[in-house]
Amino acid sequence: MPYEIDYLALGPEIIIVGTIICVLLLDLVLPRPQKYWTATVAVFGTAIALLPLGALAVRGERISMFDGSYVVDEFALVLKGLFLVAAYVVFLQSHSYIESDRYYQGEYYFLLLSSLLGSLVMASSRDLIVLFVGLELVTGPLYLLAGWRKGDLKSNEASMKYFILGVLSTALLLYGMSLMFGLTGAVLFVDIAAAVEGLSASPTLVMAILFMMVGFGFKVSAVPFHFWAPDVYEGSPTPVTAYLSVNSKAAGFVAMLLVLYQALPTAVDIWAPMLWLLAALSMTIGNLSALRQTNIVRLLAYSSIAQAGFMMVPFAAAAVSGSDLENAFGATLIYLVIFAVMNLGAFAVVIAGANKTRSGEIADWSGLARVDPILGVLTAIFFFSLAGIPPLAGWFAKFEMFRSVMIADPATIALAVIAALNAVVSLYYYARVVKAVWLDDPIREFPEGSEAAPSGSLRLALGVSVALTIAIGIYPSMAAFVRDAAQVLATGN
Amino acid sequence: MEWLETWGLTVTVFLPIVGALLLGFINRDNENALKRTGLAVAVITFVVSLGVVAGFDFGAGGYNSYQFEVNETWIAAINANYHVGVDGISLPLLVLSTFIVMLAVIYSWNHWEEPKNPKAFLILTLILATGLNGTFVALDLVLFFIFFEIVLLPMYFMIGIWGDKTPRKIPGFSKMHETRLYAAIKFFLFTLFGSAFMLLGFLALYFESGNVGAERTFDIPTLTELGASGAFSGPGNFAFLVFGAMFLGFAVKVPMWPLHTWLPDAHTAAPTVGSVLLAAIMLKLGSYGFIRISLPILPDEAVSWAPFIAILAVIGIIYGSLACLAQTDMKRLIAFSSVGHMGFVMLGIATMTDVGINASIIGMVAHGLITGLLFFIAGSMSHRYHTREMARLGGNMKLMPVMGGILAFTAMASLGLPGLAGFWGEFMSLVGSYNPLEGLSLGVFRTAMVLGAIGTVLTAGYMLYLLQQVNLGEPSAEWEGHQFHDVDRFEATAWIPLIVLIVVIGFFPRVIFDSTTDAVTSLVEMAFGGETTASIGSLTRGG
Amino acid sequence: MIANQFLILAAALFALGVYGLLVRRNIVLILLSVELMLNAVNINLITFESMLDTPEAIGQVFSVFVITVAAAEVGIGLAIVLLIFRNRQSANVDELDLMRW
Amino acid sequence: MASGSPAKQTPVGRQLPLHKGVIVIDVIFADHLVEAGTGGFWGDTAWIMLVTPFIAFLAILAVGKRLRYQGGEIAVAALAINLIWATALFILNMTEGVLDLSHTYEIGRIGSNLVFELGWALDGLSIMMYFLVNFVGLLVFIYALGYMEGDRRVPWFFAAFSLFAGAMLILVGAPNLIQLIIGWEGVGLASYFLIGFYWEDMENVKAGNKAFMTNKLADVGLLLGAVIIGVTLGTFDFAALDTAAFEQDSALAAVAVVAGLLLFFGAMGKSAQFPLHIWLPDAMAGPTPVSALMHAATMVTAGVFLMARTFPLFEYLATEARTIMVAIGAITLFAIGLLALVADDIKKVLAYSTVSQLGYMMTAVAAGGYTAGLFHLFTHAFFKALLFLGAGSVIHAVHSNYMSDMGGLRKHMPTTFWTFIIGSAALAGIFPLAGFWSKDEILATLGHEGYTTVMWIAIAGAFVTAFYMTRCVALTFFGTYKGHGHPHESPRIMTAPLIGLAIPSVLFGLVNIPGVELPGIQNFTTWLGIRVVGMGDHHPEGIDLTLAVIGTVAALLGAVVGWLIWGRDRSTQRERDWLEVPGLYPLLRRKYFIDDAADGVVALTMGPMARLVNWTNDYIIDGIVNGVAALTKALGNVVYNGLDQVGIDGIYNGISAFADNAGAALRKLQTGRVQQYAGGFVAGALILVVLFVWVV
Amino acid sequence: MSFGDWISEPVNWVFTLIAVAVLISGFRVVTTNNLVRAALYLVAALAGTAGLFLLLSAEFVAWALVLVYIGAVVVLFLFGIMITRAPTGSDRDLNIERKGWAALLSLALFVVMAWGSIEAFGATEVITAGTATSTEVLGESLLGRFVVPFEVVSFVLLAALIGGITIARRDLSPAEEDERVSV
Repeated sequence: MPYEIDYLALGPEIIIVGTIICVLLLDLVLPRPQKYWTATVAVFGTAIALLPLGALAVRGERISMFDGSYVVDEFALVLKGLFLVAAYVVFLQSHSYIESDRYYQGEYYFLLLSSLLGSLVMASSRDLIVLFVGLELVTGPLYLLAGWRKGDLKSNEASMKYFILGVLSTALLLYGMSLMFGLTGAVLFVDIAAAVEGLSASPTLVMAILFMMVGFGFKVSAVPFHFWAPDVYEGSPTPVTAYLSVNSKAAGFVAMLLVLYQALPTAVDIWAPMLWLLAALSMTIGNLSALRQTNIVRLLAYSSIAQAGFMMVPFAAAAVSGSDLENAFGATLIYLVIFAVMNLGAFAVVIAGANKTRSGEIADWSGLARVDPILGVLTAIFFFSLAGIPPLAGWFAKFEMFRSVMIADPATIALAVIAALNAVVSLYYYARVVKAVWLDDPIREFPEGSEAAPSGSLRLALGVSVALTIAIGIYPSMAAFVRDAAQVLATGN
Repeated sequence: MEWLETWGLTVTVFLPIVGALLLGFINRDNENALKRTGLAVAVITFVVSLGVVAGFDFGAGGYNSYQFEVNETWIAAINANYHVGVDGISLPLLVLSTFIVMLAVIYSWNHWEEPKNPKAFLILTLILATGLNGTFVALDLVLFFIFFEIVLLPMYFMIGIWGDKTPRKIPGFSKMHETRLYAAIKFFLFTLFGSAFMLLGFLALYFESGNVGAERTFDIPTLTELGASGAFSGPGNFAFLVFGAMFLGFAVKVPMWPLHTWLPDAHTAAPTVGSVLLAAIMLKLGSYGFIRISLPILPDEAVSWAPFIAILAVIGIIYGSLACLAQTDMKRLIAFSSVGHMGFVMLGIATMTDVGINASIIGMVAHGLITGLLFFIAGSMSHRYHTREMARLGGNMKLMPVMGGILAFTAMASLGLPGLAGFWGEFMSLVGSYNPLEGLSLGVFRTAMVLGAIGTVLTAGYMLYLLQQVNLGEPSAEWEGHQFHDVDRFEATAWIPLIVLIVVIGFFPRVIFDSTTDAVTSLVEMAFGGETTASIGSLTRGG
Repeated sequence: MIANQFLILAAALFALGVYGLLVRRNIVLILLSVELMLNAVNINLITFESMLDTPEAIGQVFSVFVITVAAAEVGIGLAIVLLIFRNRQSANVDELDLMRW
Repeated sequence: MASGSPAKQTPVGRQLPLHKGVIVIDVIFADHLVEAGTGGFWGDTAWIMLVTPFIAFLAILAVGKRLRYQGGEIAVAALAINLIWATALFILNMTEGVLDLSHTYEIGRIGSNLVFELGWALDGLSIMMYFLVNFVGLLVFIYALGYMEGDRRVPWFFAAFSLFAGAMLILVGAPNLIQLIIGWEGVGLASYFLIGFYWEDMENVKAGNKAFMTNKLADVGLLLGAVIIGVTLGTFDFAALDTAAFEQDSALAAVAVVAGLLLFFGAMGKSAQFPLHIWLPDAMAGPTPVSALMHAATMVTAGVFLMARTFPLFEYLATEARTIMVAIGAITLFAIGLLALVADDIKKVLAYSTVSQLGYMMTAVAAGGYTAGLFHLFTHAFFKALLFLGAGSVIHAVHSNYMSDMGGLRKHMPTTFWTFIIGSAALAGIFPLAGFWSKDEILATLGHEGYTTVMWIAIAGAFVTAFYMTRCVALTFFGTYKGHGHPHESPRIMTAPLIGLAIPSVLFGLVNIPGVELPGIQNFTTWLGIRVVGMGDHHPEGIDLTLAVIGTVAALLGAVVGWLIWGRDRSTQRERDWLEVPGLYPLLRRKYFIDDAADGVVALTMGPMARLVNWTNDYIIDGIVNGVAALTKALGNVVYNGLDQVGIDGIYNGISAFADNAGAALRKLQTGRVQQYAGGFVAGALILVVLFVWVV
Repeated sequence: MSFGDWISEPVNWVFTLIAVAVLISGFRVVTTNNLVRAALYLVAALAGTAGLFLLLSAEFVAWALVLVYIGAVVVLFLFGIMITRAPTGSDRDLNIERKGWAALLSLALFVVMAWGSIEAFGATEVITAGTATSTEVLGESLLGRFVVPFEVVSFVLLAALIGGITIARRDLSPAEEDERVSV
């Protein structure tokens, strides 16, 4: 039977595909010195892809295609926007980074764009198969990108670890999906939801749900599926790490939210406790492990694990206490958006700082603010924002998180207290970085050229991030619109 | 004045941070321009706040009626608004804040701790000012929280960058740490710990307000209305938990025993201006929070917590004073004295009477002026002697008579000498605790009164000890032949206003009471029902 | 034939795959184990398909996708193997522990 | 009208139209009415007295250095101005009576009716004190001009001195407890400055601290008492307090005893009542004029003044409290008096005598002798100041405080000698000098109020007083000079005040001869009793001859015995030694037969007893006080080093350290072996399954 | 249905045979000490699986499996094995020490999974052979409803291809680069 296709709705995806092709062709024809054009194309393509989003947002209606397996609604729009903007910033970060070493620029941007395409698809997927394929498209290229610094053993190791664990999680995810399919006879979320309603909480259902959550948990690097994160983050090229910690994490969350809220709203009492546990574990273990890190990227890795925990808190709590999913959902999304902004900023700072110090060891960053106060200020802004200190964006994320937890229910109160304590602990290691940069005396001479300002694109990246961080912090309504998207999804239409 | 009505507070709050931005554009080597700009901003802010005082209608009515009110939508999604305003309670504190900041800028004119960098320091000071002023005028819980937290960052950097670099053995840790680093992070963690729970409390209020009132709101006046109508004092432990959460937040800031241990370290480590601002204003945020938020919104809960607070307060008084007697470091002694004095403030609050609360407010102001001045002096002295060890000081009267004299004066003020500002707070919180709100255990509070009175003796004890160690006796041999420059003109400009104010308030406390008393009385009436001074005095009640 | 005989077989294969993944040192062998697991999934899907007999043969479609993806993964995996082998003349994973703690 | 119920509605002092011309007080004496005015101009401008000293204070600090007497003249001028007002009011009061409590000004108000005010009271008591403080003060100041010549920090001395006087005036002029407390602590502060005036020497600093702390401790009583009264009455006004007490206000009655005792505790500190007297002897560390002022008019009298101020409370309500107060007064007057016997430092002798005299006053007031106590305070002020200034002039001459360095000075410094004699006689209570009348009235009161035992103790005290004063005089002015250099009479500027004080020491007893009305002026009793309510104390209608005789005899006896012991051998006066050094005792005994009896008496009674008391004083009471101080310090150490730093702080740091170690431990999970990760991965999944399938 | 009538169905004998074969070869895949053999055993296992698919009347998938895996993947594997010059003979230390835990873990996993599916599907019949799903249906839904994933998966393959090449190839020195471009 024929399916009518709304090409505007598919606009972003199509544009990205076009960009991909352009990049490949350019890479083919351009001589090495001109390869940076691929980067430019990628950046512009991403920017242009935002336009149809605008149009769709204005149109603001819900477009459902292929028996509702592919849907473009506000939720999808918001997330696609997030993915595109984040990718845009990552591209900006990559530019100088990739140029600075002998990388395959064309292929690099091609892979990143493919991954981006995957995440765009995921945002619209309302169907296990689409979701799965999208997820694979997000992850596949990253396995390779993680190893992009081919000469660097760490990088190789990173890609290897990421790959092995990735396929393991994929296998489990698929197993779960297959069970789900077997139980419900459907892959479409709405059908699954309908079918699950009839099922009793059989062990198989539990297993199906849990194995799927393992897959997503891997993506969002939730404890105990987080082991890969620190090593991979450390080994990969920093922009890729930024992408991992923002886009791919966000993708994982999208998958989780979609499945749990669209497909399994009726099985809430099965997955809610799991989420509760994952959230609590991720926050606590992530934070505690971060305390002793000496490498700034590993520190950010653990911090992103903990942050993932924070992101899970709202809907864990809401689900556990069976109340106000929509609210919780909004909280998670807002957290996701704000986290993306400030984490990208943090990584931009790491790139810039690493350029100056030629090191990722926090100790080597001591006294950085003396040579480059502006970078020092930015470090303070992003890391304190991650810690959730007003008036930086982070506070609103945490605020929303706490707000959604405040439900008179012992379990959620407990979670709230755990979160509160973790918020305090986390401050400790975020502050350690700032301390090193501002308060400590340099332990060694900074290498040559450390006075040089970061490249234009990187500066642009930093500028975007810092502007958003402060703006959202002072006028959070900017981020609050995400709530509508949440409402769309949580109310299920 | 129309302009002032609408913009007065906003300017007072945000002018400093605008100034900070301005400074950002001035070259860091151009020290004079930096200082002048900073001073100008501080002065203007102070003047504007004076304008607010001028425009303030002291006669105006009952509690919860604020002036210079501005109420604009801010975060529509959660119905949090930019709602600011002053009443008799916050007015003195607001002015105190702008005033002290101004003096701090003047003082820092030629007192730059290492590493100098006036630009950064002034910027931080101004950001701090915004946070402080904002907290005193915020009428929206979220806004309050924001300002409450903004204060942390600048102070963290002040302590951490300009702080005391001598390594110290930290109990509980194996290796030596630089005092500044330890103190900075400790201060940060403690306060954040408190405020995290405070935030939980606020949120709980927000949701509960939705259940009991028209709509969920963070608006303090609205919540106060609800609280007064007993909306939050239903069955269940809701109120208890919320009050507890907020208690943590405020008590850390005050600080109340046993959450006080960040304070000595922070004060000792902080640069002079830092500890001045810390002691003079930041400590007040906590007690102000109690008066502005905890009491009116959860009156019944407050009443049931009162004895507990009173006990902690008294422990703080005695404990702080005793700890002072054991100090060898002048600045640390002064720091610990704050624990004692804030104990009196909290005791006043705990009585839940208008006398007590007035006592606590004037106590805050007095403590702000006096301890601020003490830290100024301590700073200037270690600036000259390059040590704060009292064992090495002594005979300062001989070397620097003027500074010694001012120190003596301030010490006397600090031990609550009648006729100086410090007296009223202590005396009246005793008055308050002699007959606290009806229903509160007389036993507890009268014991508290007696212990508090004994506390005044101990206070006198360590202040005299301080003078004896620092001011009197023969100068130790190591200062032979040193030339010490007595109080210079910046110090004088910064200190004389404080001295004058201390005396004025001492002999004419009206300057504070006229502002506070109506607001407080109506607060007490609104929150706890029934007027409470009426419970004083058989004659006046018609025997 | 009942569904479970296939499902249990699949479970067994999956478990074997996990075992291989856990104990094999050579990356290529690990990839083989992964293939076992994915294969188990395929068995599941096909079994369910013929158990439920969905109109659009969803199960089979799904398994086709799985097979394709599996192939892609093998490609990626082998590429990584080569990369690593080139750099350290060995394809043993347990020698890869530069990064820890 | 004070008894009318409308008066009840509001604190009396502020509301009664007292200042509207002459008003009638119907409560003072049952039989006849007394009229009182408002002091007119002098009354309305009396605030000058409370202000000038502070102006002087600032002025001296500002310009003192440049002046001839380094600011002394400013201080003198200030008090001179004050004295005009004081005298004027004094005379007005004696002739027509002055009562005006309307001069109060609000400085702060809490809620509806808790009001703080400052102002100045005009009634019998305060006016007497104005006069006393300013008169004695002025003379002492003038004296100090000479005494301090060429000393260090003279400007600061006079500044603090003015502060001292000023604070005292604030205190005595207080219409309410608040202002009284302000003055009270002010006096303490000034005394701290002046006692520790030579602060280069730590001893003096310590003495200052001791004085301040002892008083501070006592002030707890005053504070709490004030709190209780203020809260109970809703006002701190004395007028209100008096009225309430007079009308037996129920609420006040409930707390009267507690409040009373608390106030008394406060008074004990300032008025150096046993056992809080310990600070006073050390307070000699300051320059002599300071001691003079402190002992005569300003500091130590404050306690007695407070008791008198709040007299109605004790008279009408807190009667149970009296016994304790009397007892303490009695102990003070006798036991501490004995100490004067063994002191070698002439100022210490006088100091101990002051304490015992204060004991007299306190006993009297406590026993209900409002007039008696104050009368003694009044007279004592003059001759004690006189004595101190005399001692000062002696010290000035011989450059030593110790009587063992003096002797035979009467030829060298006649003025000092004669005035000192007068003072001593007055103090000893020899007819007809001032001391005689006041002491006699005290005895009479005690007798009348039924404290017979105490009366006898007081008489014994009179004996002791005479005894040690004689010793003091003998050792100082008779016998041979044992000091160095050539002592000579002090300059005119110092002797003039001596004379100035000698006259009142002689005459002022006459203002209150029981039953004798002097022409034109009211009886001391009468004008001192001009308060909003009657004091209701007893006044002997005539001289009780027997008592008078007994008192005088006791005094004379003391003098004679003293003279027998110390007056005899004018060449060496070695005998005084054996009071302190028993080693010489047998030898001396062999030498003089007549002495033996006295020796025996003294040695067996005075010696050991005195030493016992002295020992108790030094070791027990002082020991306790110092012990307490030490203990507190130690406690401080424990609290800080033990509890705070290790305990509480340790806990917090411990927590953080724990988190840190947990982090360290968790890092170990991250082995870097991908397969172990995978294992954790699968295991985690498996555990979750098991958990949620079988457990949850 | 009892084991008796289960075993009486001949198709189940076929199944049993294939299953045993698949299991054994699968087991050898993870246990054998020879790389090449491991690959070959995988072939066997996959072939068996394909057989099972035929039993389940999924011809297309079965043949796809055979083609894709046995035709492509395994060859790829063998290439990989060859290129990495891994010893083709038997080799003692292909496994890590302490296999016990792993065995325990996977056994537990198996138990849980098996138990779960028994719990869920008990004795549900599967449609027996005969009514084979026509490839047409498959094609319909692949290019109809599932066209998006279909396109996307092509990108997965593309990415794997290009990326794999880039990662796997030996880096040329700039000089070589330029000359190759010029050619």
